[in-house]
Amino acid sequence: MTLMPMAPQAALAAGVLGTLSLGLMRRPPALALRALAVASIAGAMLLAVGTPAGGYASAILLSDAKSVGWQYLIYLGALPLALWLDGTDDVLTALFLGATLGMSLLAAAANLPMLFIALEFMSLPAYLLVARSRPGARGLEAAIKYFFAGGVAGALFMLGLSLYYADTRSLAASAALSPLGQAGAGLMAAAALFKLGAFPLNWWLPDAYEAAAPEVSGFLSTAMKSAAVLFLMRLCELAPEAGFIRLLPAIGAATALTGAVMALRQERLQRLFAYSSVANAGLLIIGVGAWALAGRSAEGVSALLFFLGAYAFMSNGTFAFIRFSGLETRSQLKGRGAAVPAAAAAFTILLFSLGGIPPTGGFMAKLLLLWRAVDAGLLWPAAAGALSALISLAYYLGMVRDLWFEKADESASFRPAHGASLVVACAVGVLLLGAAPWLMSSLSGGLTR
Amino acid sequence: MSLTAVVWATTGSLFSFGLAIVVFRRQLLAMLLGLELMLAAVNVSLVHHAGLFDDAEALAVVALVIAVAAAEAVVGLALILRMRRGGRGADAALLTELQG
Amino acid sequence: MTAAQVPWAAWLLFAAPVTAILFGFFVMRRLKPEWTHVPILVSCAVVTASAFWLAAEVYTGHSFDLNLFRFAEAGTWAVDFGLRIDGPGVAVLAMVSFVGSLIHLYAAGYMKGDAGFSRFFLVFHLFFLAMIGLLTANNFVQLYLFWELVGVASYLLVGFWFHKESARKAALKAFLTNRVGDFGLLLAVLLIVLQFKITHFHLLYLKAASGAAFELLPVIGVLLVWAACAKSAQFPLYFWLPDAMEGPTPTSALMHAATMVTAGVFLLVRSWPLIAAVPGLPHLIAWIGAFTALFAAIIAGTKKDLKRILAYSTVSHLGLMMLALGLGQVGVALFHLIVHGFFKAALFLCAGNIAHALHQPTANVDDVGGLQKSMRLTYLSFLLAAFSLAGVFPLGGFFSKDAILDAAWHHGGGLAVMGMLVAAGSAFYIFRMLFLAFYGARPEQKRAPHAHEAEPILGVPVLFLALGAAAAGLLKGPIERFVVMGWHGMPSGLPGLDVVLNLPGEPFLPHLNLTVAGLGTFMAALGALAAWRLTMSDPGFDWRWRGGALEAAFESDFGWKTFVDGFASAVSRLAGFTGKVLDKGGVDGLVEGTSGFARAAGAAIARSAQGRVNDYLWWMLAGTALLLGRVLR
Amino acid sequence: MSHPLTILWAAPLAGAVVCAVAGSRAKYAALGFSALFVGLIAALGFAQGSNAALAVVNEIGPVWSYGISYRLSADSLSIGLIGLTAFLNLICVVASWELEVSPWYWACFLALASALTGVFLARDLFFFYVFWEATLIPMFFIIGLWGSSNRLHAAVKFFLFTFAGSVFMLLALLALVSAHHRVSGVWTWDLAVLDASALGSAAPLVFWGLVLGFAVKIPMIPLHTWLPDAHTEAPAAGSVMLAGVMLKMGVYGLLRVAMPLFPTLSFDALPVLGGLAAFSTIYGALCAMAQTDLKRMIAYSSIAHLGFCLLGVLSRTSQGLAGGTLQLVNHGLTTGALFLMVGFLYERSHKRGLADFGDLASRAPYLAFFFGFSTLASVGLPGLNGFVGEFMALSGALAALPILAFAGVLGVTLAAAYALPAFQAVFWAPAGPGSVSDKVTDLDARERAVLWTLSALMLWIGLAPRPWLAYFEPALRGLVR
Repeated sequence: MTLMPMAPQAALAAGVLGTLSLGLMRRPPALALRALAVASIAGAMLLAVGTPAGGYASAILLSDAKSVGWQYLIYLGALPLALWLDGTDDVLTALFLGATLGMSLLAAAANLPMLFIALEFMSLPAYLLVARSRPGARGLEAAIKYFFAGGVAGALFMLGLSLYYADTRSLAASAALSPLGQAGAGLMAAAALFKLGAFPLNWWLPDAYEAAAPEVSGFLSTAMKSAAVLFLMRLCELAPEAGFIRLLPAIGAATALTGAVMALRQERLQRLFAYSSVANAGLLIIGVGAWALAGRSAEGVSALLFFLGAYAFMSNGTFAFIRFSGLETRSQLKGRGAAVPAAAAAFTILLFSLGGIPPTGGFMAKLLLLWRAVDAGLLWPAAAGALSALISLAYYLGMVRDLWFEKADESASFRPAHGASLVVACAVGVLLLGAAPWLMSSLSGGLTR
Repeated sequence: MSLTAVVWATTGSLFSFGLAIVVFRRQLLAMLLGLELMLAAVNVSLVHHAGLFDDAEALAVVALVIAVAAAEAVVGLALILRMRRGGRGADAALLTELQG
Repeated sequence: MTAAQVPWAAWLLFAAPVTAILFGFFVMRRLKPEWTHVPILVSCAVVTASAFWLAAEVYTGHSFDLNLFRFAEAGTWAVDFGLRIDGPGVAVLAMVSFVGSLIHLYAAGYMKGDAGFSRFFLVFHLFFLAMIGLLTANNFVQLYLFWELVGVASYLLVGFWFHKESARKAALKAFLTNRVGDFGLLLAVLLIVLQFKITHFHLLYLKAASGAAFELLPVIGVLLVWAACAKSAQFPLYFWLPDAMEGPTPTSALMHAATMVTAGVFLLVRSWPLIAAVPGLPHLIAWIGAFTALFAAIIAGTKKDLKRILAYSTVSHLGLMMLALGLGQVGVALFHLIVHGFFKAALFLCAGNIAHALHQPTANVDDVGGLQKSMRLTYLSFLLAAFSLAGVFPLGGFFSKDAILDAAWHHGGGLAVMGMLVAAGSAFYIFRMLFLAFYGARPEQKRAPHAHEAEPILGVPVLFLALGAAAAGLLKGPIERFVVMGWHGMPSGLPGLDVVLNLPGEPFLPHLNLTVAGLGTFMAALGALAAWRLTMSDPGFDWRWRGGALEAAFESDFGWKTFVDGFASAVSRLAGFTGKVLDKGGVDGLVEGTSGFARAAGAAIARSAQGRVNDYLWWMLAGTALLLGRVLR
Repeated sequence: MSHPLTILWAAPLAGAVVCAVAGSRAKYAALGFSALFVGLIAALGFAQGSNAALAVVNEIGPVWSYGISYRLSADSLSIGLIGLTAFLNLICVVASWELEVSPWYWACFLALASALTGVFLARDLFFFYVFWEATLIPMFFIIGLWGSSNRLHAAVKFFLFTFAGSVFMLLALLALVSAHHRVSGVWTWDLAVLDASALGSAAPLVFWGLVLGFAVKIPMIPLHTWLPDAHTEAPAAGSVMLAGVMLKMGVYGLLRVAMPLFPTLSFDALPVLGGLAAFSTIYGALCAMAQTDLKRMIAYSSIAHLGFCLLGVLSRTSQGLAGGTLQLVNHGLTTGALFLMVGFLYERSHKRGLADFGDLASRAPYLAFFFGFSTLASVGLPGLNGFVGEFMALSGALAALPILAFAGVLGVTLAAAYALPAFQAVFWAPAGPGSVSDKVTDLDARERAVLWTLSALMLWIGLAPRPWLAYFEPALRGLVR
């Protein structure tokens, strides 16, 4: 029997409502809240597995292979945060589930207005999530910056949509585009690039990721980034003739290089990983460009999917380590390897993977992405991506060096909290993805054939 | 001038005016108004073209945009109020602790 | 001819020294280091016997040249090692083994009580083995192998007393100069392999004799001469030999007089057919030889240290051999090489005895005097060897030097005059040394301690050598026959070789020519008279010119030594520059710079937005505008 | 054994895991596994030597996704280099027996040996690249954790420098695979199947991308500045493996990947690559002359020696290839011995400067003998292994491009100019005021045994190189022009 098409989204909506209703109680039971959060995410994941690819299509919503694949990514990115939430703040849980719902709606969006709605549906809770996740004024400041930047981006999108509509009469796919339509498509692309964190529209991102709690940053850098990538891909599908597509490799290259260079000079860990996520966004933009320019082949999709899957493990893993170890700056990292060997070893594997060192998943991800770029003839952007990986390796290796080779200063207090197992799980995930070619073929013809 | 040209003129001017407020004003509240102004400008153009192309779906979009603008205003006000309650006033220039 | 037919003596030549060295190193050095010399002296005896036996074989026409095993091979490129026992080789081998054994015996006495006694003998015998290998090699690569081994042995022996700063400097200078020469030999061997595809001497002779034109041959010839000049201390690269006197006297006697330095001449003898095929090259060798002979003879006459006088004398006599070779007289050159080996070794050992008697590593002209009566035996040996060097009639030196002067005379022109001057010069410096060391008490020398005669183990070898030097003239006949055996009657085991070869180079020594002999003896007498005049009859003269500009000129070999030191310091400055400035600063700076550049770029971008919301939004606007601009174009 | 080659690289890896968990008995496990590894490679080598049919042992696994297939093969070149890896690994384990180090020290060395074996066995370019990068991780930790004073900077610089080269190599491989797919419609990374004609005009770009990756590893002159830092800061055994085998990966890459794929391009590149190689022999020697640190001097001498290997290999003549390949092994033995002895000196005195020692010849005669022996071998004294490789490499270079050989021979001459003064400063010159010579005791039995084996091999290759050359010959036959 075919499940209701929007079952995963429905599960999440139920989760949001459940959380809010639990909040009505004088002392909302923490355990129940936690269980509800995890259940709704897990439920959505299972339901997504059940929905047949291409099983449903309407003017507004559709469920094709990409939407199912991206839902996996979104829920995979969201799961760690669900596990971290300790159920004390019901509003935070509701905001989190709301944002996840927005993203999964975006995955299912068919036409441009639905894309805009889903974009806002996931952004608004995100602003509050950033503001509320950690006590102190920094969260608020970051949220405000994020809010106004998001607002402008939303406005640009709508302006673009109106121009696009005026030119093509359609709110969805279109063939030829006059300059007016091209301008419209360009503006819409700007909104997508803003969400992804492309240079120079990404100033909000480091502040947001630094101010938010590490696990929230993890969620934003994985789930939301995947949604943003799909948002850009949908745009490319709906407006294949748009002029901005041929600019994507250049934008991606610039983003990758600036992200890496900026991360090189960071002392605070969360801000460093924020810029690292910008660098990876740059690679993704090159990937989307390569996919769009090479006739939107299935291999392009599988490369992007693999990259985002590996990045979900890596980013969530690194932010989980920060949350677990409570370390905030690189100098605090010095010599801490011996104190927490298992977590530190897992963190080292994640860092090697982020740097693109074989035999990790990160290496396979970068290899597949650069492969698509080279195959699409984008030699110079691929070289820029490779250079950005090289620069990024400088600070990843620097952290490994701080972790293991330096002497720890005993004066600073170091009380790691719980959650090391999550870091180790992510590291294992990354290693498994490293053996992807063998895994894929033995699973005989997975999605990425 | 044809009606469409007039519509484009108003939309363009309203939008750029809103954008100017957001980018150059330091008052957070004013910036919030700027945002709403930009979305309103877009509605003008959408309504006109919906009528021109006799397409009800575009009108539905206008309604949705208004709803989204409202939601945005709610979140924006919530944040700005938290700022003022924190005693730091609603001046964008103060928000420079996060940088680099 | 197959490997089985090789006479056992040839195997013994190598087997004896190798076993002696290994036995010495692994057994004697641990058990009884002071007896290390016993197995080595036995091996010397065996080698000398084998050498003489092989000489007899060759004398009766049984010389051979045979490939023993394939050293290295890659596709068509191959290098074989083998043995070549022929006239010139075995003649020099006989001299080397005989003189070498005597010097080994002498060294047993001379080095007794030295801390590194066993180390000395092991390296000394390693040199002996290397020299045997060099003389019996049948191709250029094998010769190069032993050529370098000889260089290393000389480095270890000159630097034997390594606690002395001067010995270390001299050893390094000797080795590096030899390396400069080996640059030429290595390149020559490589070019030979490139040009001819083979390296066997005899097959190369065939190719050279075939008269075909080989465009690389001139380059190969010049490089071989360059290598010979380094090893045999000829003009441009001779300066290492006088400093090599820092080594113990047996080393100076064996290596830097009789054997090693003759390797350069032997190389030219071995590659003579190739060199003769290059027009003008022999003439160049002749002029280098003549100039070096005269140049060194003059300087020898001014030196203060006994061993330095003999060192410059060796340089001079090697020049004479080169002169003879240059004039095509291969036989004469070989004959002088052998005779020189005898009398120069004898002179060195006498100098060693004197120094040993004065309990100093080396004797200075100022310290010695009037030893005639106190060291009778050494005086007698010195007298015989000195007269032989000066070319006094019945002694060996007369015949070999006369032959050279005869060849030079017949060539006429500058070479003839220089030949005569060298005759005078060599008589001058050897008689000056004789008078200063053995006759009359110089007023300034009185403070010299009482010298006593050396004990028999030091005296007897010297005497034998001196007698050898005296009787060397008799070897004239056999040497000619050996040289002939080297070229013409040559049954061989080499593949594809059956024709008997007529190679260039005059094997026979010129007959006695009264005018030349008379003129030569007259010049020698003139030299001796001058020495008498300047040392005995006018005692203060020898020291009058010291300290002046003249002495500075003589000390620095007319400025050549300062030039060489300048060149050496230039190379080390270049190295310093490359190492420090170019590599550390330049290339590494560039690398470290790139990380600095990345950080600077990051800082620049960071400055562009100091966290203000408005700047963020402004940047977004600019970005979107840029995007639209590019999209609409 | 169904998968001989897999076991070859898996055994040391298993050993690494065992050592990591073996705690106090880690070094015995390391010794056991190293000996096992030597046994395995020796068995395969002899089996291959004796039976011509086994000239190339192949092991082809299934084709996985993205055209990647698990494909290993071992011809005599691979077996030779793996033999060198195994032998030097065993030497390193024995040489660092007395060090008090964590179990991870032994684990890193075995992991390094396993990754290196992988590089020499891989015939699928994907696995070649994965093993190529994987070698960096253990060496990074070896330098970082057990290096000397300035190890932090050196470890990161080493990793980044090599990664920079290999990242562009990866792009070149990707371009090659994509071009092949565009022409034949098949995704494959198999070295035998791929051919570079599909690249057309992009061929030079791809070729130079590959060469860049290999040149950093060899190292060629402008890309060499990581070497002195890495060698100076690495522990003794680390330097032995780094100089002994890791530098050879670059030349092996040229021989196995770049030259077969781009035969014409690699020969046309001779003036540039050969020129750099010849220049490096002189440049390395000059820089070595200027050093005051013993280990840095030996590091620069490695640059000069690898210059000869390159000269021989690039000349594409039979003697050049044979000489260059043999020089790879020779350099491993000679420089390995030198680094070991400097390590022994450092263990005893924690000093490496030339001025820190003096008069060691009388204090440590055995050390003096072996150091002198290895120095002469590295200077290229005929009769020892250095000469054979250099002579044949120069002979090959002369046949290909004479000017290279002239520079090479000048390089040989300069070699003595830095090696002997250093030897004299440490062993012959009297002990200076600040010297630590009194701390230097002579070699013990273990150290002497290690050096005797290395010296015996140097003498054997020096006097009778023919069997060694004959062993490598079948693998190089295809590359001769």
